[in-house]
Amino acid sequence: MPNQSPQVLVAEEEQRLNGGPVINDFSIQVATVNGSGSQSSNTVLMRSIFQMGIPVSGKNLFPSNIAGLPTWFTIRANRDGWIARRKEIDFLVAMNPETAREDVMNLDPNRVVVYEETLKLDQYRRDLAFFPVPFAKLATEITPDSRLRKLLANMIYVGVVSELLEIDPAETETALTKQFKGKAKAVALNKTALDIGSKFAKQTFDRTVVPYKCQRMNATKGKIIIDGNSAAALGCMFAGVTVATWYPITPSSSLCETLADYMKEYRIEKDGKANFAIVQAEDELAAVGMAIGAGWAGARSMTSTAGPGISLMQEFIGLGYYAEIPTVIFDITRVGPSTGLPTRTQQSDILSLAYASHGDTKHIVLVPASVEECFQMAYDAFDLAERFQTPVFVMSDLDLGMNNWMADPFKYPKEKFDRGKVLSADDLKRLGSFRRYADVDGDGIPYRTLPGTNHPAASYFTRGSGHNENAAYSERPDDYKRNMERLNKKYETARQHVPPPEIQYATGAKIGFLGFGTSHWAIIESLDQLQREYDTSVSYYRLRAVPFTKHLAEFFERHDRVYVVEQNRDGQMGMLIKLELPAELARKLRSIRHYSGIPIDARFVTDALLAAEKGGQN
Amino acid sequence: MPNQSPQVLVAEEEQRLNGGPVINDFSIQVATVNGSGSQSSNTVLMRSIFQMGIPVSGKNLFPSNIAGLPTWFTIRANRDGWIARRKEIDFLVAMNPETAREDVMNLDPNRVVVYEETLKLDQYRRDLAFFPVPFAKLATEITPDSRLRKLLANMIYVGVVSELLEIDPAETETALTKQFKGKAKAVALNKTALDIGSKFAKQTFDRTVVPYKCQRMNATKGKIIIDGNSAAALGCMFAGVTVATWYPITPSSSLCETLADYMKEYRIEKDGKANFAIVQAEDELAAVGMAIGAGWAGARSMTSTAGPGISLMQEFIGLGYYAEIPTVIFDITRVGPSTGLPTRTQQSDILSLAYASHGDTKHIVLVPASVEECFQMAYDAFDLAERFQTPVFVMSDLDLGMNNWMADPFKYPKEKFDRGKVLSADDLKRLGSFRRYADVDGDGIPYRTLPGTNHPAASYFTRGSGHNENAAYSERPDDYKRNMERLNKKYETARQHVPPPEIQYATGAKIGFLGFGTSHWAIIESLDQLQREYDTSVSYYRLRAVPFTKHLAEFFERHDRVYVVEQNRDGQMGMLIKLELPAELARKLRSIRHYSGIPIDARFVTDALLAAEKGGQN
Amino acid sequence: MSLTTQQPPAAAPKNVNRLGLTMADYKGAESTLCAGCGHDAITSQIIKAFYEYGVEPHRVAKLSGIGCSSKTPAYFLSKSHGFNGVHGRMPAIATGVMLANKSLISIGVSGDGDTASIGMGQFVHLLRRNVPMIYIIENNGVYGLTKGQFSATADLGSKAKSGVMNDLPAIDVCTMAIELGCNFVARSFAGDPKQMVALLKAALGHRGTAVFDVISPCVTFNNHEGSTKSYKYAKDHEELLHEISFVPFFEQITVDYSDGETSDVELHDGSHIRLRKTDKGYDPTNKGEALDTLRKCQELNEFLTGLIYINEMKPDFLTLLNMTDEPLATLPQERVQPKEDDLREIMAELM
Amino acid sequence: MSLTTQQPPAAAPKNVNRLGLTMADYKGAESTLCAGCGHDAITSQIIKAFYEYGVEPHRVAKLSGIGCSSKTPAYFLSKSHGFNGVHGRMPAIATGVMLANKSLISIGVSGDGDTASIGMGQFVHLLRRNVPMIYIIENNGVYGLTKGQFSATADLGSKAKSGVMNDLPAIDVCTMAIELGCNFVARSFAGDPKQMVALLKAALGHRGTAVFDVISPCVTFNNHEGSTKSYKYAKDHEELLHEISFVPFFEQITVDYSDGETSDVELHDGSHIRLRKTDKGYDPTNKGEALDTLRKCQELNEFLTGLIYINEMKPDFLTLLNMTDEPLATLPQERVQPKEDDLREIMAELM
Ligand SMILES: Cc1ncc(C[n+]2csc(CCOP(=O)(O)OP(=O)(O)O)c2C)c(N)n1
Ligand SMILES: Cc1ncc(C[n+]2csc(CCOP(=O)(O)OP(=O)(O)O)c2C)c(N)n1
Ligand code: SF4
Ligand code: SF4
Ligand SMILES: [Mg+2]
Ligand SMILES: [Mg+2]
Repeated sequence: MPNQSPQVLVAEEEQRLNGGPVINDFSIQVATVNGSGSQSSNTVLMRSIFQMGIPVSGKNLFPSNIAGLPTWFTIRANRDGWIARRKEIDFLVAMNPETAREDVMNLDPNRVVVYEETLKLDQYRRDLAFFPVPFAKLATEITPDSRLRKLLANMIYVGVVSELLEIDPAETETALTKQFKGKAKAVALNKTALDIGSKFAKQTFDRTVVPYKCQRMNATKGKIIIDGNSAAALGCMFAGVTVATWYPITPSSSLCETLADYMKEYRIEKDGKANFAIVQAEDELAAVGMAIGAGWAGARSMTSTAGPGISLMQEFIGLGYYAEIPTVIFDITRVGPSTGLPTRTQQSDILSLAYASHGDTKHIVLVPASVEECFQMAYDAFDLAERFQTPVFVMSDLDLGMNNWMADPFKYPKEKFDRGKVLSADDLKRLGSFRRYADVDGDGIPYRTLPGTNHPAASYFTRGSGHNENAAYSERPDDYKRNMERLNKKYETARQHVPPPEIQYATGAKIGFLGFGTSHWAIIESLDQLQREYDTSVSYYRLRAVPFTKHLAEFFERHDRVYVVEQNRDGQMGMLIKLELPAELARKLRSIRHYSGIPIDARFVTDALLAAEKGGQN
Repeated sequence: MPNQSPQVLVAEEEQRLNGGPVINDFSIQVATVNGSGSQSSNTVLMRSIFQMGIPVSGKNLFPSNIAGLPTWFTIRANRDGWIARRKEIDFLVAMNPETAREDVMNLDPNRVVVYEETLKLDQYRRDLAFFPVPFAKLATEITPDSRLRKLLANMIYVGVVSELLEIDPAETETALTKQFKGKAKAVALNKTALDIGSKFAKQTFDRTVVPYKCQRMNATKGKIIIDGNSAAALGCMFAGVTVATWYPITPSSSLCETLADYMKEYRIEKDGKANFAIVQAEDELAAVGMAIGAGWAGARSMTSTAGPGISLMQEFIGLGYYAEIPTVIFDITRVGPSTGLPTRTQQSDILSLAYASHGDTKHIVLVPASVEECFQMAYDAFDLAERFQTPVFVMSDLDLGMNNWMADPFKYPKEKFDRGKVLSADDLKRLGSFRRYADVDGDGIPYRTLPGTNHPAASYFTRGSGHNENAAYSERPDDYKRNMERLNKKYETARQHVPPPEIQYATGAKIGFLGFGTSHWAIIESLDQLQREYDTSVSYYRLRAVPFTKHLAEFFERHDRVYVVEQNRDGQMGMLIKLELPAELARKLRSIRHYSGIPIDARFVTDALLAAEKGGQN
Repeated sequence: MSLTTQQPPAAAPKNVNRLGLTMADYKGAESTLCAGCGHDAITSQIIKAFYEYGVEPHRVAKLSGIGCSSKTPAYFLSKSHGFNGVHGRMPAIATGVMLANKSLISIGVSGDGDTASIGMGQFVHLLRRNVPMIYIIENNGVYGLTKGQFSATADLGSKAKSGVMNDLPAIDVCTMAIELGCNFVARSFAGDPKQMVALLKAALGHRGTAVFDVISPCVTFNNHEGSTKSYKYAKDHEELLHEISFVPFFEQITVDYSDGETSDVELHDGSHIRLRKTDKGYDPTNKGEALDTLRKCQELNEFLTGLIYINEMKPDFLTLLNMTDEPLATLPQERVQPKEDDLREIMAELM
Repeated sequence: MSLTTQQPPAAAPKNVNRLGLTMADYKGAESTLCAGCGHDAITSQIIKAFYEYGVEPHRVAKLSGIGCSSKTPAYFLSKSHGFNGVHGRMPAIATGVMLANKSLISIGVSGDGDTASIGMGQFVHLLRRNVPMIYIIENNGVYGLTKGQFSATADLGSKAKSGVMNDLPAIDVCTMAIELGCNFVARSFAGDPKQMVALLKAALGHRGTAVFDVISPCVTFNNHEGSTKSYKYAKDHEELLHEISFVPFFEQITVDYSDGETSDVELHDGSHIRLRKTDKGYDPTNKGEALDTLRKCQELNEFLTGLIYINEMKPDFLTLLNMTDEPLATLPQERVQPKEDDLREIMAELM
């Protein structure tokens, strides 16, 4: 957690602008159209700030199409390390004629606008600082190729913005070189564009008018920038995944695509052969079916999808639960229901995962909040799936999965894999026989053998229909009940093995937040706001897995009201919690919900909490 | 509800046998193998008792295969009208060599066994009344055809049992004639078998040894016997269903199969053409997709399935919810998870239905408890689906759907269909235009037009992705939120339109039962047991739909503890209730769960309640 | 598609069709696809064909799955109802729609991913049933909307932009359709507007599933060198079966068609398709020849365009179901609710 | 199926195979199917073929969907692992199993409902990938387990027990398989044990998906007059392509096979299939001929049995994936977890 800055009495934003330049605390929004190649420019801009040692985050708000529609990329730089979304934009780069007017109208007073000169945006407002730039014209100086010119205009704005924000040109150049690594021609061209931009700005504008400045600090040293899907892919690779099956869907596709890239680099053996298989399936039913087949046969298997895929996988998930087959399923959630808003973020698949499939079923769900946890929980999921012989979900979201996040480098996992209770031919020689679904150890987890095990007692028959402890077909009521009760016990055992919550008890706090996943970043900033602005201490419970651990009740016991913060309409995690807690604790549960598809921000959380606390505290 | 008999002090069962013959209160179990043709015999036997005016129910416990495996058919006759399953068997007909020993061993003392002589079952117990019959030999008297002989042996036991129970032979003959209606040869053959059986019994046995007797009474006059799936099919037909799509699955297949039979009889127009379409789809995804397509185009459409089908339909259900398309989905539930026990009963798809599909979704679920309600709710479901423009579920179960139940004849529905808010070309002429997803009436329900409507303003575009009130594509956060909030409002509106609960407040009762579906029959009998045997008054709330109505909180307010009785492991309806009630009421919720796949019985409910009440009442 | 029997207006004014509608009446919302996308070219030809044929917009149901291609129904015929369903399951929706209202003219637009990957099962069964509709596959060999992964129609050896080679054989939707009994199978190319319009009109005159596979290059993800679904590759490897022209039922057949160079096929609604044979000579009513020709072209990496197979004798699904003539959707209660006596009779049976 | 390379025991004792196992070692639990069900006949031939071939039971994975047919893996090879999954999705499971452990020999048993109705999509894509496995369709034209509804392989005009006629065309899984590039396609009849065993052994010698469509009458729901999948109908309409015999790789080829009356096909594992031509003369390595022959028989309502198509040159899916030789499932941690330095390198890249 970042250091908390000293308490201030009025809303920070207005204050800042009146008291001279704001150092390392601002947000930039680049408004453009997708497919216009601005992605690399934005990355270079973000990286430049990062390299100056300033904490930074980048969020891409993009449409569900391929090219030509409005897209907004927001960079937040914050000296205190707050990297949640911030609603207010300080510095707008208006490149999209279609939205430019609305983009400008939405700004608070005294903000900065860099824009394509011909859009004449200064006609709309008098209370903003306008910086018109003839991007198209400047680009013609570099190349006659019109397609290339469009791309280079993007790098020109990086030059302009860098100059105005006083970003060290050396850092921008480094970032640029990294971005186009190995492509000398692209580096050279883009460097020219960058220089044209900064030169133009230097010659044309008075940069002291811009109240936001970058100053070198030391808060990012040794850190990496990565998106959650890549982090999860690395977690899978280092967990020794051997079979990955998937079907393309936003926002999950990049998980398996990145995995494939890394695996080709690090998991090809000396003889040129792959020690893994990655298969693009024909749909999600096939993807999860393959993962389950592979898990049954002993591979560390996985698949990755989003809401619609989870819906399609329901039947197979029930088979995995009931026949007890390990596999790992990533759900990178987006806005539902149905196709919903496929390129917007939400945490609304919780119920679909926790009780996935018809009949009595309950599942393990890991919920990462950071890219570090995407890595670590992806890794852990394989151990848990094999330990508990069941499908294990990792529930990330679009915001975490597809955006770039700053993080400490991932730690190499040194433990031995937990491959679970698998009996080898040697074990069987010793034991003579085994009963596939018997609860030998009293933890609800049975033993299994893998197909191919060379021992006459190894084989057993797996089915999604009724079976007894010997895996023989059975419709006997007592066999059925015993088995279902053991499955329940297994789930109970899992409570002690899933990642425990992170809890922060604020001294004297009567109220607490409960959050999970990406809501975390808004919550911790809100904690700071509440402390500084309202002198209000709030505890914080960060849930990291379903089923819940014993800590949950304790947290509720120690507070009068617990605000569950989540990004969905129905308060789905709150629902799970209500079901779990005794009623006298459940009554303390309150709900803060943000579900517009835009990442939740701290001010929303703070305001919602204050309103609720004011509204009546029973 | 049947009349409650006078209070008795000790458990009824033992009592009965000591005090002379037990009149009209016993259960018969026929143990046989499936595919052996005993179904007709059992129906004849059940009908004979029914025709004597005695309340009766029949339950078939059959395996998930086609022929040759153990099957038990149980008939319960009860003068007080209790027709739930009763655990104890009074009269066993042991026709299956494979299970005969176990069947006999499971009986309480002093019970009656009719059996194939050669099985020598009298060797196993001394405390039962044994009636050996040479079925095979007797059958040879009728025909040399060995396959036919096997079938006829079944009718011979009907003759034997009728004689021993003193069933009026005229009634048996009537029942037989009805059963083989129109097949004179079959009637004659079976009549011979029946006579041989009763003659043999008369000549060989002293029927006064049998303590169970049938005596004519007047409790079934004017009643019908029907299974829940046929009743639902009739409900659909009288609701004017026009498109029914389905994929075979136990225990739901007979719903659409019966529907097809009835429709061919009553829904073919004078010119020989059908005013309906029934399509066997290639799977459940297609079945529900067709139903949704048809619902969109304006048909009263439906599909029917069981748990695995519900899992497969999840994606389409979310589309139906979000794009607001009416259709009716029957889930005739069976034992899950996965394939589970496909021929056994359970109520375990509740969560899968109530929140079906990824994202924030909530659905209307109707829960019939009786064949009358199967008829009525099937009918109502079409009105509700069109009124609320959303998929509506009817959740029945195997016990209700596939077994024969006594009932009052169904009442003809005289109301006009509620086709919901559909604008015709004339309406549009008047209005000029319409906005597909606008909440004009403040109830959350928008207006729609049907494809084919001949007006230039009629068309709109339906999608599962984000849309605004005009049905135009939109990714705007405000459009999305407004729409989702309207959907929520629609769900709230539905509370006033779904079938309300049936509530029975017992005077002075501090505790209550909450039940639904087939658990009803065990609960009402348990209420009687508790009253008679333990002088305990218990209230009863029979839930008939999700979402819940305002009555729910009231019921919880008026009692200290409410026992939710359900047939699943996880107490799924209790979970829904917990989520709905304020915590101070939710704390009163207790759970009684029966989930072995065998229908729940009154004694189980009574014992569970007593144990819980004893165990600690806070 | 059983179409209106309206007569052509005596002296039709210019720039309107026989219904008096302009081309603008057949347009839709503005496309949000990439500039140059093959799908947009197809959209234009749909607009043109429906305009020229004079289809009543309110009788059309536009259906689709999910993908760039599946978005296009929003871009034509804004006066028709449209339904953009879920990925790969348009056939089920289309079947339901046609059951509910047989008087509609369904046009479905799908992608190769939508049809040949996730949607294969439903596609097969739609064909087996012969549900009356036009089914267009905007075939680019990739998943456009999810950014360029290979689909199941990607050709063996085709190169992705990243350089990765596809090593699985392509599924040929036309072969599949013919094998499954589909009685109208055509293939065209987004770069050949004239052929496309003729075939679309023929599809409108047909009753049954009309499968129309259109090679529709994805300029963003699959139009590079090495791709076998690029504009260039398609142009270079097109194997034209015949010149095709269309004579609608409401126009007099004037030209003499016993001429050896052309042959005529009469469609269900009385329209005519006129085929001017190329040097090959090709009989699209011969199933065996159709399949053989497809196979041979496949082996040569050519792609065949034209009307590949047609059979106007096969009954469609709705005919098989022997449904009443009016749309089921709007039958009045009196017709679909049996009488009180009927219920009484049924109850008596159960007593 | 790449099989063991063990040599045959020098002088094998009677009633044991080359592994020294008896027929009993290949049996399973007692069948619970109806007496006389075609599926039980197939079960017996699987037992026989695996016994005679000398397959090591522990290397076999038995896979299935849901249905009477799908139950049968419980009735053979009880010393092998079995997995009875969900309805219609066995292909996905099989693919996963083979990816996890390429040394396994997968035998899948499905029904016509399981494969051609709900499972069609997965079946098509399994074939497209050419996943190495034996895929048996126990084809009875009905859904046995749900009591006799028509499946998608029910023939046009076939009568149900209730008298209802099927008015949709049958899907021919063999044609489908060949079109989709499957390189081993055979058809047989539950009433012809000899042919079945020979074809099963050939399937064992093949590498790739071996599709084996067996007409397997359902005595309870589809064996009546008017059914086209009854024992009688099948016998009356069988069109035998050739007498077939099998010479396993471990037996000397003794007979001279240049004899004009027979032809020999060498399988992947070195075994041989010997075909004694019937009067027709038929080359199962010719795809066009195979498809034509199937089509012609279809038109005549005959059903073709024998090895319909074979192509031993096509690579299977695992080969295409260029996977390491050992089963992925049991690779040790050291091999599948990159080193600490690798992570450091990756992290450095991201700084
Ligand atoms: C169930 C489901 N899985 C995955 C997706 C993601 N998805 C959207 S479009 C698409 C592929 C579209 O490809 P194609 O049908 O060829 O259309 P194109 O974009 O190429 O025109 C996929 C996989 C989805 N929307 N739904
Ligand atoms: C998802 C799902 N839908 C439906 C069923 C019900 N079901 C079980 S077996 C079967 C059909 C089996 O037919 P087939 O594959 O031909 O096998 P057969 O019994 O004829 O051998 C069906 C529909 C199911 N188990 N799962
Ligand atoms: S991505 Fe490809 S298919 Fe999609 S709109 Fe762009 S060019 Fe067309
Ligand atoms: S129902 Fe038919 S398929 Fe099933 S076991 Fe009986 S005969 Fe075989
Ligand atoms: Mg495509
Ligand atoms: Mg079958």
